[in-house]
Formats: sequence, structure tokens, C-alpha cells
Amino acid sequence: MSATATVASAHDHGHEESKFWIYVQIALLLAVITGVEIVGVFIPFPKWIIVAGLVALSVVKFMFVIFYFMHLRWDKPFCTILFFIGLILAGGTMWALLHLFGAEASRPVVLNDAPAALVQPA
Amino acid sequence: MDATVKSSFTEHGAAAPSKSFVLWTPTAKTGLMSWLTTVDHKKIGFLYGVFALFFFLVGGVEALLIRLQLMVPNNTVLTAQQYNTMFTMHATTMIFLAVMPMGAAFFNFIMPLQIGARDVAFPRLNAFSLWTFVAGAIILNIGWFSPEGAPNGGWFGYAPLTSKEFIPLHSIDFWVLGLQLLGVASIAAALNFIVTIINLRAPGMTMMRLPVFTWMTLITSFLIVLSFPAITIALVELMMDRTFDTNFFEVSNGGMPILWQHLFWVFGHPEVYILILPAMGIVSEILPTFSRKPLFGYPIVVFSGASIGFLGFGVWSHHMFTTGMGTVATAAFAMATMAIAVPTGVKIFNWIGTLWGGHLKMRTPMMFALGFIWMFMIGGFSGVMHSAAPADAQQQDSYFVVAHFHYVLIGGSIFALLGGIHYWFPLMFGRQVSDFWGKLSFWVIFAGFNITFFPMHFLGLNGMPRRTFTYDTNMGWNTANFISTIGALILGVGIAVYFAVMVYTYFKGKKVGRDPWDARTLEWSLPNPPPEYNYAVIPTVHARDAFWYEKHHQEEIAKEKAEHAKAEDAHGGLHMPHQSIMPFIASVGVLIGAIGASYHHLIPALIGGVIMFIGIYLWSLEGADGYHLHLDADGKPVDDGHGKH
Amino acid sequence: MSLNSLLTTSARWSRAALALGSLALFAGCDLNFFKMDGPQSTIEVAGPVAREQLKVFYVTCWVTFVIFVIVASVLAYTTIKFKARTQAEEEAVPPEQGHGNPLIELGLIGASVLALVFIAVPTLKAIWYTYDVPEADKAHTYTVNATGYQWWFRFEYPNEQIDNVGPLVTANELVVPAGRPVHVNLRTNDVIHSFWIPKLAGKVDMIPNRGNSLWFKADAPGYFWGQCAEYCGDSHAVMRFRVIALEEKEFAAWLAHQKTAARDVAPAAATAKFASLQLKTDWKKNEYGYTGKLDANPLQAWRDKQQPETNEDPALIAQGRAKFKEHNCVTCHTIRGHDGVGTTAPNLTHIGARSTIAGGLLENNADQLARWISHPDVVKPGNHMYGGIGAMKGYVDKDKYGKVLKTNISLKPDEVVALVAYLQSLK
Amino acid sequence: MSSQGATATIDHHHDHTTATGIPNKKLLMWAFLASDCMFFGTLISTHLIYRLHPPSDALSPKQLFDIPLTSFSTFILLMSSLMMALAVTAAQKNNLKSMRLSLLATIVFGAIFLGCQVYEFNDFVIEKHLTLSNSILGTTFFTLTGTHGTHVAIGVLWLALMYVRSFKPAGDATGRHPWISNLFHVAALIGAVVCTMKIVIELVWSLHGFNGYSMATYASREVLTFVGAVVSYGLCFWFARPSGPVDFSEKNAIDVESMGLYWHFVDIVWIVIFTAVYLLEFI
Ligand code: HEA
Ligand code: HEA
Ligand code: HEC
Ligand code: CUA
Ligand SMILES: [Cu+2]
Repeated sequence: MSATATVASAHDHGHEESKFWIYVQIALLLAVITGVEIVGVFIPFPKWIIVAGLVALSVVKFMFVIFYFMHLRWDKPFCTILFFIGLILAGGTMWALLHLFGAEASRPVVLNDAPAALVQPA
Repeated sequence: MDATVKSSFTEHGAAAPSKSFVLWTPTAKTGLMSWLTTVDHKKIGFLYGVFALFFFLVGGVEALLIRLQLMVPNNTVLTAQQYNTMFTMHATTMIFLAVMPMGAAFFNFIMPLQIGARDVAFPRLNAFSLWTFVAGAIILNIGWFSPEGAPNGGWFGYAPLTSKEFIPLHSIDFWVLGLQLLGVASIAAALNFIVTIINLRAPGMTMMRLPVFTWMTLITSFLIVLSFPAITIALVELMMDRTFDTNFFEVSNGGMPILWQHLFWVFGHPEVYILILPAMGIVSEILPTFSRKPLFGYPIVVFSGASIGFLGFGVWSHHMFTTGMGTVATAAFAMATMAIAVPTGVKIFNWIGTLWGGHLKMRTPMMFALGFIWMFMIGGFSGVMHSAAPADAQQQDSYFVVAHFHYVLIGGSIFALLGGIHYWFPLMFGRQVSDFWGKLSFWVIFAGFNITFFPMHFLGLNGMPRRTFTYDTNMGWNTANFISTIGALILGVGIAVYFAVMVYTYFKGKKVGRDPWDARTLEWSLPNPPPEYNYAVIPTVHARDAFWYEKHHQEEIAKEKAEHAKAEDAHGGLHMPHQSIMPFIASVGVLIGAIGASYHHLIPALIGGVIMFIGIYLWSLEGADGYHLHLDADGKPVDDGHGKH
Repeated sequence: MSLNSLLTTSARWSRAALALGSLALFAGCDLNFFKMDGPQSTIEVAGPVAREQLKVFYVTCWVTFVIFVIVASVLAYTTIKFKARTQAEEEAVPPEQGHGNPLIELGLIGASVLALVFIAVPTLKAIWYTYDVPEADKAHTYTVNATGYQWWFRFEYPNEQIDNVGPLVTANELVVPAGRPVHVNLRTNDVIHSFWIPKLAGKVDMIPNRGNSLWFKADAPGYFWGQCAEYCGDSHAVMRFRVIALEEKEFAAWLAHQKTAARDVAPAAATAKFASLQLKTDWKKNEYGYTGKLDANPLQAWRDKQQPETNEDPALIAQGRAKFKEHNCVTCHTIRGHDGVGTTAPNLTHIGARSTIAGGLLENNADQLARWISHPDVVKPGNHMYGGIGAMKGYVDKDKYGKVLKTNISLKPDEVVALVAYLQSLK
Repeated sequence: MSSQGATATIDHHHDHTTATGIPNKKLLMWAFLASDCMFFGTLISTHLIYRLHPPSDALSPKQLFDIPLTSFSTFILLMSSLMMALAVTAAQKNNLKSMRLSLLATIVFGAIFLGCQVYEFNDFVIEKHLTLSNSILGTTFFTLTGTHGTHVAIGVLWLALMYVRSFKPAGDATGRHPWISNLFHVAALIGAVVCTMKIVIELVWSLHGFNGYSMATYASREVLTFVGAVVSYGLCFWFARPSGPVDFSEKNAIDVESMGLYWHFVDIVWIVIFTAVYLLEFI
């Protein structure tokens, strides 16, 4: 109510001073990872390595953002659980859908002469 | 036992535009505005219930027309187009406008009471959900009054039949936009319930003390929140195809219509559990009350509810066994589907365990609950028959499926919901339905239901396809269809009796006091009808069947309450949220926008969007304001200061 | 409360009475309710695929039946045993507030899983069996391609090539060899349909942009009912077809005849004798389209159809052929050897030799043919012979809401007669 | 949590007495984001399915995508996330100035991202002839990235509203809200951002030599935009002039925080899209 009441922040976790630097470091890290990803795709490694690498790097970025920027690390674990329910179900559904469409029996008919698939789901 | 608070002082001296809480008596007409602006979860729940029952009757009339057409072979009551419209609208209405909102009505009305809360976490969001639901219902049905016609693509609207090429009329757009709005409304409501249950529990109400109905509300809300996005995307894609000529399901540019089926059923199967879990929750309240025993195996019932919900996301393709998914996928989905029988069975066993050794009071709600167990079991078994994919190749899209899902939907959901209305009627309105008439309607409904739908198993096995407006006399389907139609008429009479009795009781029924069933959960500790603020004092919960515990530890509880009351009053009294018209305005904007969009007109769509934005903007400016209420010794509000902060 | 208990006891009796009463009711009607022996029965099957599926069904049926009997008995016993019968019983001290028994729970979970294993094993076996023709049988599998159209089926025989034409094409009646596995490639021309011959095999969908197939085998020669089993628009209900399984020799003969061009009836010099056929015209909507003859012995009826009609009127037939051209029928239909290039509608080259028309909806006889071609819109709501297809859409006038205002197929009664005579001659 | 320490004047109807100790708004947002995972999950699936099984005459996205541009906008979005995180911390510490600056930075970065997307869409449609309806690639690509862009746009709007909200004067006993002037403030802010975006885009456009623009025609065509920019900047500064105490403090931090959650989520969705939609095409 009053703009002067600055004491007793409800979010006093003892990280206040360091948070600024944590955030900056993470932002830098994210930028670096993105750079690595961009360069990575042009390296002539076997496809599966690059795909795995990209997925891994994206997951790392993802986790950094949700756990630091989005505070999950400092929040009650319930928030993490709540979000991961959605995340895991969404991931599982994506995985299943890509497989269902990848199965031999499910190829569209016009596809018989199509170029090689872009990514093999696992 | 009435724990009330003495009004000692108020630091906000503002005069009170005091309005008493008059929802429940026929004089309750404090004007239309009081309904449009309400943020009270009980009023909102009541409105959900009224709309749901209305649409249940509409859907029922559509069903009767279907049955009349099928009464005899080569019949001409309806034309093909009318018939197709009829089953599309019958299913859409029943599922989205009757059973789901009926669930929402109970969630709204009962759940906050069960956890000892004064309202849901976001009362205005709750109002927005309600009015957006109404907007969706209007758009779905608008086609009846337009030359475009009502939707006729089947309730799962398979592409590419629903594309512009095959159904150029806007009837499908009404369906798309209508469902879209219902999705928004459902998700908003479900988010609200999740936060409410997690965060607004009274002290001592741990998760493992939640009444099972509240647990099922929570799980259902999760299912809604996690499954509706899939249909939202599917509908967006269809809408884009129809409005902007995109290619999601356009074969000539490489679209794959099978994608629609996957996206729909990713939503669709969790949806059927959205329809049944609240019912299971209701039954899990009724059975212990009327057996005078706690629920048998509470943790396992809760856990199996959760696993049904979770497994429900991994079985969607059992609706697609005939789409040629290949052996491995078919086998995987068949096995996963069968697995669901286990947690469901656990529930059945625990309900029987609850009855075992009890003192069963055979009142009307109990009849419906027992009827539920019987009928749902039969429906579940035909579900398991479907899950055996090779057998399903013969059953899919035959009347066997129609039999299956009406057994789970009517014998399951509807029975439980009708029982729930009986059960909570005294709490909601302070009157009790006559047991004689209640049971009479139950038996007529029970008989009519079985006469209608049991023969459909035979019809299906005898090769009668569903969604057929006519059939030939030489197919061996005449007798069963005739019986089925007679059954539907009996069922109709039963439902009519049921509602007649309800309406009568609402006005003239026997008045009853608090807790007429000797129930077990917290909501029964309230006077009926419950006051606007629910709990004069937020209760402290000491055991799973909280009210049962209270009744058996009266002195201790009374002392505790008095203390809490004092503390609460010291904080300025009961805080109540202000009413607000903004959610309603936002929903009106949504309605206008969606009508514009369904006619593919940009300008009205934008205007609607702007109105919605203004509504939400003003709503956000209102802030989470409220006022304070102080109660006298009878629990009547004496003075509500306008406590703005 | 005495009224109450009266009700509950009487309810039990009335339920019993109701059951008895309904039995009596059935006795009055034909008892086909339970027999499930209709032409589309999935219980009286006629081939190994459907039989395998039926076996799985019986397994599920028995397993769930046994569970039902057990659970239902316990439930019924509990309800009766623990029911409070008097006010005093209701208000007695509450029973022990027990909370459950983990051992019982675990046991029941185990039992359920076990029961499911009983269902799962035959299910898995049948999934693989029904998916494709067994290796051993592959060599003498017969292949056909089926394509769904709103609201009829086109059948193509890729192995039966006709010189300068391409594969043999027929419609709505699929003739196959009996005793041999038949592999059907399923395609669609427009929306999703589903191909279902209940007595021979469960259905598989015809989905745009997807290469589905199914297989079946008819144990013996026979005549089978088929049905589109996916909602595909207005006339989905009447999108039907027939399968005729023939012995190898008869099948070969049929093929040979089908490959020939349309039959010519030597035109007689006589002048037109319109209306020499007496045709029924007062059809009611949805009126049943069969005579008892086909129902009695369909396969024989089909065989009879292969023979030329008696009393053919060559002049009338010639008239009909002319009308067929004149009324634009040729734009959609093909009569190989005569006229027509259309591929958007059933191939009519040997229409006279089919037992049914309009997607198995009507028996193929003069009356029904006349009924069909004079009012296709009434017989099959929304159908494209009346409403037009693709490029032919302009051929009818429709209002904004798709209602047909005027169609180009408006035949005078005598023209209908000629057309019927002509179509009937196409054996 | 606790309300014991408070005096009778505490506004105990805000969220600090929840059963879990997690504020209601935060819980709401997390549950919503869980739902949004399914939303984007199915949408991304659609795109990937059609990329894995393209029609035989499908375009190759390799020739379309401009990786430097997309990398730049990815970077921008990451930085906006940083700014957002800082804004939340500032809000929690009741450091109004710092919070406003961070919010502004977030808005600007969000706007640049949107600008890049507008530029990209324009480029695809006009130069590379990929439209929403002429191919399945166009359909899924534009729908997916467009939906994400809409999320960003909603986020920018929300940020703008929050920024303006932080100027609400305190102590208005009548309870009236200055909502009209608020709206103008928001409009000025959005106007400033849009004009800047437009200027930058057109500048790049003309430097690139698209459509034969020269600097001269550029300047003449953009006069109106320049005027708009000047006006809206002026208004922004005017509205942001120092005035009395405001009704915004660390008690509003939860609002900023839940908005931040939304913003970060939109950012991580882009992380996934960047990898799955763009980068994977290049291996
Ligand atoms: C309330 C809604 C509801 C519920 C609860 C269910 C429950 C189940 N359903 Fe049903 N279903 C629908 C609504 C519902 N269904 C609808 C609406 C459709 C049609 C949609 C359309 O096409 O329009 C449909 C269609 C449908 C199909 C597709 C049929 C087809 O189109 O080919 C399948 C296939 O597997 C299926 C299976 C199941 C199973 C296995 C369950 C299980 O959850 C049932 C579990 C319950 C039991 C098994 C009984 C009790 C258990 C015991 C006593 C324990 C012991 C038992 C065993 C070990 C077997 N359902
Ligand atoms: C919760 C869902 C639900 C409910 C409750 C019902 C209830 C009923 N359904 Fe429904 N039904 C579906 C969900 C439901 N159905 C679905 C999902 C489909 C699939 C659709 C599709 O294929 O797309 C379907 C399809 C369906 C069919 C198959 C159509 C076809 O495939 O061709 C049939 C046929 O008999 C049928 C019949 C009935 C009947 C007789 C009832 C009865 O129980 C109805 C009982 C109610 C009444 C009889 C109302 C009585 C009212 C009065 C007497 C008062 C009148 C008063 C006023 C007008 C004020 N339904
Ligand atoms: C616009 C295209 C079109 C025109 C013109 C047309 N038909 Fe048809 N016809 C169809 C279609 C489509 C069907 C299949 C209808 C169905 O079963 O749903 C059909 C079916 C038939 C059948 C039944 C075929 C079978 O195998 O069951 C006959 C006979 C027939 N038409 C005769 C005619 C005659 C005679 C004319 C001219 C007077 C004619 N048609 C003109 C499209 C057309
Ligand atoms: Cu074709 Cu139904
Ligand atoms: Cu299902």
C-alpha cells in the first residue's frame, strides 16, 4: 500500500545481491550455447550426433531459463512439478505423434517418391 | 454449533449498501444485474447448472427425434441432412453443453465449500468462464436459426468432410468457433479450480484429507487444462483451412486428414474421463454417506483416479483402430487401453468395499449411485471389448459403440449427476426431494435406459452402422430398434418426472435443516442454503471426513471456532470480493468476435476483440478489490465497510 | 416410510415383471433381436478374418462376463445383506469406521491384470493375423483396388488389363474368387470412407493421402452385404456395396465377360415404342428398394442377372442409348464400347448384370432403375448425380446454401423408360 | 504463510495466506504454462510431421531461411528474457526506476523480435513466394511462428500495460482510476515502439536494395512515421514525468513476476522453435 514499505520482502531468499550476476551470466551462457548450435549444424558430423547435440543443448537452455529466469530453483518444488506434468505430457505426445506418422504403415500415399525424411525420430 | 462472529468494530467506517444474500428464495430476483455481475461461486455454479439442465433437455429432445426416425425401417421423420445435424448437435450438446457444465456446476458450488474456502481463487475469472461458456453455447446453436443450418459434421468433425470443399456452409464454422470458446471457458475455469484446491484449503485440510469429489475436481481440471490445447490447435488448423485456405487437411497440397483424428482424440479420450471422473467423485461422496462408513481405501481411490487421468493421455488411438496404424501401434494402444480397466476396477471394488458392512440407507441419491455402479460396469466391459483391436474392427462405428458410450455416459455420468443433484439439493436450496418421487423417477429412468441401450449391443453385432438416418427392413434390425425407441420414450418420461419433481421441490418441497443426510464432508456443516460468505469462520480440519469428525468432537471444535472468529474479526472481518460486470463485457466481446469470425468477416471479429480487450483492461484496473463483512450472532451481516486498500 | 419400502419391494418385482413382459413382447415379434443373423452379422461369419475377430470378441465376452458375474454377485449380496430395513437400523450406532484393506486391494489388482492377460494374448495374435495375408497364402492372393466416392465404391482389377483401356473397372459390386485371400487396396477420392463387409472382415478406413489395405477370404461362394462405416456426409447411411464370391471357374468366366465391351442389342428397324414397360412411379421417400426375390437367395438372384432379359425391345434400347448421350449422362459415366468418358461416376458398362444399383441401395430392376434416374435426389439425398461433381458443378443451379434449384437431369417419363431398357440390356 | 505479524490494517485479502505459500497468481501462471506446453507441443508436432513427410514437390526451407537474421532475433529474445528477470528482481526490491527501465528494455527487445519476424514474413511472401496457402510448408511455418509471434505481441502489450500501471498515482481515495490517460500512455508507448520498428525495418529494407528503394525515397516515404515517432516519444516522456507518490510497490511484484513467467515461457518456446524449425533443416 505504501510505497515506502520496502522492508521484509516476501521473496527474501538471501540471493538478492548475487542474482543480478547470476542472470547476466546465464544470459551470456545462453547466447554462447545458441552460437554453438548455429555453428554446429554446419559441421559435417554424422546426422544423429548433431541432432542429439542440438536437442541436448536446447534442453540445457530450456532448463536454465526455467530454473533461473523463471525462478523454479528458488520456488516451492510444487511449481516445478506442476509445470513438468505439462511438459512431460506434451513431450510424450509429441514423441508418440512423430512415431505414429513415421511408422511404415502410416506414410502418406503421395509420399512414396518423396526425398529422404528430414529427421528420423530416434 | 453455529460459530459466529461478533462484530466488534470496523476500521473502514463507510456505510454499507448492504444487500442480503437472497439467491435461494423465489423473491431472489434482485434483478438481472445481480446475476450478470455475480462473482459468487455458488451463484455461478447455480447458473452453470441451469444452463446445463436446459441443454440436457435440448439434447434429449434431439435424441428423441433420432430415435423416432429409427423406430421403424425406411422411416421419414427426418431427412438425411436433418438427421445428420441432429446426431452432431445431440452429441455436441450433451457432452459440451450438458455434462461438462453440469460438472462445472458442482465444481463451483460444492468444491469451495468442501475445502473450507470462501470462494474460488479468482472470482471474476470464474464469471468470465461462465459467460464465455454461454457465448460458446450460443454460437454452437446459432445455426438452428440461420439458413446456414446447424453443424452437421459429426461430433468429432473428421477432416476433410468438415473442410470448405465438402461443407461450404458456415454451419461448420459455428461448430469450430463454438467449441473453441467452450475450450477457452473450460481451461479458464479449470485453472481457477486447480489454484483454488491447491491454495485455498482450510488449515488442516491436507491433500490426503480432501474429499474425493474435490480430488476428482482437481484431476478433471488437470485433464481439461492438458487436453483442451490439443483440440484448440486442431480447431485453429481447421479454421485456418476454412478461412485462409491453408493446407493442414488439404490433400492436394500434401495435407494429411489423419492428423485431425490424432489431434482430436488426443483431446477426445481425456475428454471422456473429464465426463466420468466428476461422476466418480460424486458417487464416492454419496456411498460413504449412505453407508455411514468412510470410503474404503481412500488413498487408492484417489490414486487410481489420478492414474486413470494420466493413462487417459496414452490411449487416444483406440478410436482409430480401423485407420490402418500398423500392427505395432495398434497393439500398443490396445494394451494401454486395457490397462485402464485396472484402476477403474479398483474404484468399483472400493465402492463395494465401502458398502460392505455399512448401514445402507436406500435413499434416492443412493439409488442413483448404485445404479451408476451397475451401469458403468457394463459400459466399462463393452469398453474393454473395444480395446481388443481385432474385435473392434467389427464394432467400430457400429451400434455396439453407441451402446458402449451411452452406458458409460448415461449409466455413468448422467446417473451420478442426477444423483448428485438429489444429494446436494437440500444444501443448495434447503429443501428435500420426496423420496417416493425420487425413487419412482429413478426406476423409470433405469428401466427406460436399459430398454433403450441394451438392444443396441445386439444391433451393433448384427452389423448396424451408426450415423445412419435410415435402414432397410431386411437387415434384422427392426425389433431391436423398435424396442430401443420405446425405451427412449420411457426414458424421456422418467427424465420428465425427475425434472417435474425437482421444480416442484424447489418451490414447494419439504424444508429441511442442516445436514439432513448425516453426511461426512465439510459443506454439510453450513446452514442451508449456505450464506454468501460460506464460512463465518474458516474451519480447521482435523480428519479426512472433516464434518463427521466435527460431529463427534463437538466441544473441542466449538472452542476452536470461537478463537478463530475473534482473530478473524481483529483482521477487519470477512473479506468479500466485489461484483463486477467486466467479465460479462469481455465475454460479450468474445461472442461478437467469434460470430464475426465464423462468418469470415474481419471487421466484426476485430470489434469483438476490442470489446473483449476493453473488458479485460477495465477488469484489471478494478484490481482485486473487495469489502469487509461483519456478522452478528446469527451469522447475518451487520455492516460491510467498503474496505478499499 | 411404508410407502417407500413398498416401492422398493414392488420395484424389484416390477423389474422382474418387466423383463418377463419384454420377453413376451419378443415372442410376438420375430426373435432376430438375439439371433444376430442378419446379412451384416458379425456373429455368423463366412471367412477366416472375421472368424478370428469373432474369436477375440468371444474371449473378451467371456472374460468380462465372468468378472461381471462375480462382481455383480458380490455387489448384489452386499446391497441386500447390509441394507438398513427399518428406521431403527438406519439410525443405529454407525458401523465401524474402517478405512480399507491393502491386501484385498492388491489381490484384486492382480486378478484384474491376470484377466486382462487372457484378453491381451489373443488380441495380439489376431492383430498380426488380420493385418496381412499369411506368408503361406501370399502367393495366390488376388488383388483389387477399392476407391470410395461420395457415396459409392469404385472397384479396379489391376491384374485384368483390357487392351487400349487399362484395368477392368466396375462399381458397387465387388466380385472376387472364393477360397482365395483377397487383398484390397483402399483409397478415397474425396472424404474418409470405411470399407466393411461384416461377414468377411472388420472394417478398414479409406483415408485421403494414406495407403490403407485389408484382406479377407470367403470360405465358400456367397453373396455378402457391405457398408461404408465412416460418416462421409449426407448419404453416408446409404453408401453400401455388395461382395460376390465365386468359384474359380465362374469367377474367370465373369472376368472374361466383364472385359468385353458393352453389349449391343441388334437395333430393330421398328419405330419407337415408348412406354412399353410398365413402371411403378409412386415411390415414397426412403421406401424399401428390394423385392423378396433377392432376399430369398441373393447369390442366385445375382446369377440370374447375368442372363439377358427376356422380351428385350431393341428399338427402345436404341432410343435409350441416344437419350443417354443427349442427357449428358456420358460426361460422368462410361459405357465402354458405347459412349461416355466420365470417370467421376460408376462405370455402367455391365450395369445390367449387377444385382443392385446406387451403391447397393436398390435392387437392380426396371422399377428401381426408373426410380433412381428420375429422382436420384430423393433416393440418395445430396448425391452428386443430382448435385453435380467437380467440373460438373455448374451443371446445376444452386442457391447460396447449396440447395439445388434446377438440375439438368429432368427426364420425361418416356425417356426414363427408354433409358431403363437400355441400361437393363447392358449385361 | 503468516499474517500474525501484521497489524489490523494489513490487506489480508491478497495472496499471502495460501495453503501452499505459493501466491495464487503464480500458481495460476504455472498451471497455464503447463497447458501451453501442450498447446505448442501439438502445434510444433504438426509442423514437424509435415516436414518429415512433405509432399514430393515441397520447397526446401534451406533456401528460405535466413539463419543470421533468425540467430539475431533469437539472441534478442534471450536478452529480453534477461531484462525481464531483472525487472522482476527490481520490482521485488521496490526499485521502481530500475524496474521501469528493465521493462522498457524488455518491450524494446520484444518489439525488435517482432520486427524481425515481420521482416522475415515479408521477405518470404514477397521475395520467396511462400504464402500461407500455396504450400504445406507455408501453412505450418506461418501458423507456428505466427502463433508464437502473437504470444510475443500479447506479451509486449502486457508489458506496456504493466509499465504504465507503475505510474498510477497513489492515495486516490475516491477509488477512481485514471484509465483514460493510462490508455493514452499505453498508446504512446506502443506507437513509439511501432514507429521505431518501422523505421528500422524500412531502413534495412532500403539498404538491402529491396524494391529499388533509395535512401531518398525512403526518407520521403517515412515522413509520417518520423512524425509519429517524434510525437509518441514526446508523449511517452511527458507521461513519465516525475510526479507524486505512486500506487505501485513490492506488493505488485507478484504481478510483474507472473508476467515474467509468461514472457520467459514464450522465450523458451522460441528456443525449441529455433532448433526444431530452423536449425534442424540445415543438417
Ligand atoms: C464417460 C465416458 C467414457 C468412459 C468412462 C469410457 C471408458 C472406456 N472406454 Fe470408451 N468411449 C466413450 C466414452 C467413454 N469410454 C465414447 C463417447 C466413445 C465413442 C466416441 C465416438 O466414437 O463417438 C468411446 C469409444 C471407445 C472406444 C472406441 C470404439 C470405436 O470407436 O471403435 C474404445 C476402444 O477401445 C473404448 C474403450 C474404453 C475403455 C477400455 C474404457 C475403460 O475406461 C472402462 C474401464 C471400466 C471397466 C473395465 C469396468 C469396471 C472394471 C472392473 C470391474 C475390473 C475388472 C475388469 C477387467 C479386468 C476387464 N471406448
Ligand atoms: C452425455 C452424452 C450423451 C447423452 C446423455 C445421450 C443421451 C441419449 N442419446 Fe446419445 N449420443 C452421444 C452422447 C449422449 N447421448 C454421442 C457422443 C453420440 C455420437 C454422435 C455422433 O455420432 O456424432 C450419440 C449418439 C446417439 C445415437 C446414435 C445416432 C447415430 O449414430 O445415428 C442415438 C440413437 O439412438 C442416441 C440416443 C440417445 C438417447 C435416446 C439418449 C437419452 O438418454 C436422452 C434422454 C433425455 C431425454 C429423453 C430428454 C427428455 C426431455 C423431456 C421429456 C422434456 C422435454 C422438455 C422440453 C422441450 C422443455 N445418441
Ligand atoms: C454429374 C454426374 C452424373 C451425371 C450427369 C449422371 N450421373 Fe448417373 N451417377 C452419378 C453418380 C455420382 C452416381 C453414384 C451415385 C451414388 O450411388 O451415390 C451415379 C449412379 C448412376 C447409376 C447407378 C450405378 C450403380 O452402379 O449403382 C445409374 C444407373 C446412373 N447413374 C444412370 C445415369 C443416367 C441414366 C444418367 C443420365 C440421365 C446419369 N446417370 C447422369 C453421376 C452422374
Ligand atoms: Cu462413405 Cu460413409
Ligand atoms: Cu477413448
